Amino acid sequence: MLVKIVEDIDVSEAYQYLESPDTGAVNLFIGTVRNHTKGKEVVKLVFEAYKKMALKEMNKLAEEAKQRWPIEKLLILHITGEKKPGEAVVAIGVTSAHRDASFEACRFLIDELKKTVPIWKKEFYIDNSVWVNAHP
Amino acid sequence: MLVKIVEDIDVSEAYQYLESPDTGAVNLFIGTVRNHTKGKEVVKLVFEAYKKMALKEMNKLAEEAKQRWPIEKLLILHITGEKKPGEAVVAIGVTSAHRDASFEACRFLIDELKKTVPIWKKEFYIDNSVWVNAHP
Amino acid sequence: MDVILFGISREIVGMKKLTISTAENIQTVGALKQWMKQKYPQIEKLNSLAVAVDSEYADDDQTLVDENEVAIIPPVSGG
Amino acid sequence: MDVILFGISREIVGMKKLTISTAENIQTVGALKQWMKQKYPQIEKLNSLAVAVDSEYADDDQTLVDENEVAIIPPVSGG
Repeated sequence: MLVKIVEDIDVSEAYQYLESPDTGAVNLFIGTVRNHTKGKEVVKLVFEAYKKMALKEMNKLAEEAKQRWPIEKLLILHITGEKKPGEAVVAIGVTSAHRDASFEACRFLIDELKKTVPIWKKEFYIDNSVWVNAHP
Repeated sequence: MLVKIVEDIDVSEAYQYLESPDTGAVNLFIGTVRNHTKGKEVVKLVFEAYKKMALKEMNKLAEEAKQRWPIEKLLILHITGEKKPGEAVVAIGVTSAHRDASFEACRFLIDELKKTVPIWKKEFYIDNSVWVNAHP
Repeated sequence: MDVILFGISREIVGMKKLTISTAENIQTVGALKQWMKQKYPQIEKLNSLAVAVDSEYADDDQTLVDENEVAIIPPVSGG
Repeated sequence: MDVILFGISREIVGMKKLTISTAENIQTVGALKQWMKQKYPQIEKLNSLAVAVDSEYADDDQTLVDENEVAIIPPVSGG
């Protein structure tokens, strides 16, 4: 189980961690910065985390996933700092014997991460910036 | 859209193909050789394909997925030849604006690939070998 | 008519390609399946048996002509 | 009592940490939320407002003591 807040995500390293001769299925989800949102051009994103609590919440989700599915390896990486369009900001990976568990657990982890983990992103457009989700 | 039958799968190259500044979600499924199946130790797998038809069927699935989901990039790689436990034999990747489409299309593609694409695997144990799925 | 073989059907027949004489008078996909099962009884024991004509899955009533690329498709197991 | 701030709440307050005097007599999470909303009206406009005590989400009736690590959690947007 690898749960970390990092500066950059290396997908190749993430996959190396998830590889296993004991199991047959790896599902890997990567969230990246989009260059537009609601019709506006996005120049960059800046992520901020309450690191201690974010890691605690990420580990809770990992434990919950391991309770619910037969998981061989599990990875949650989230970046903080500034990212440009195309760059990875979150990686979730699940290795399991069969594909059902890897798909379902990976989906569960990214959905829950977005709900509970104290990380915030600010979107920078050409002319202004907004904290995502802050306002109705 | 990248649909290929290859000798080896490089996950890092696959991800590079799937990266896009226009979209926010990449789902990547990797199927690997398991070192055991039904309690027997697996030494290696050998994959054989009816290559021309397999590529046609893989492209049909890719087109169907693109009809059903808003997909930015799509990758289907399958190996032929001999693979050892831990090695990747299939990679499916879908890049889309939002994660629903990437998860669902990726799952659809691997499920259908296993049903229709003319590729066969022979499992080698220490003492014998079996064409998978051949017999009831 | 040439019939190409893969996986377990290749092993059962012991050849990568069968060249069936026109004297056998196989005119449809269904007839080819019947001929295969009679000639190679182990084919009957497979989970399923499909035939591809010009690299497309074909129904039993599809007509075969000499120019077709015909392949026997035993149960697939990719992925 | 120290209260740490992140994201939009850090920007609204203009500080990374607030040190609230004991004279304010804030004894519960709910009271802290009320105090924040009164002092910084823009906090009221957020989609949601949570408080973490010792890096765990806390209910409104949870008691606060000076030793707690208290954090304001505006709507999260990770991933």
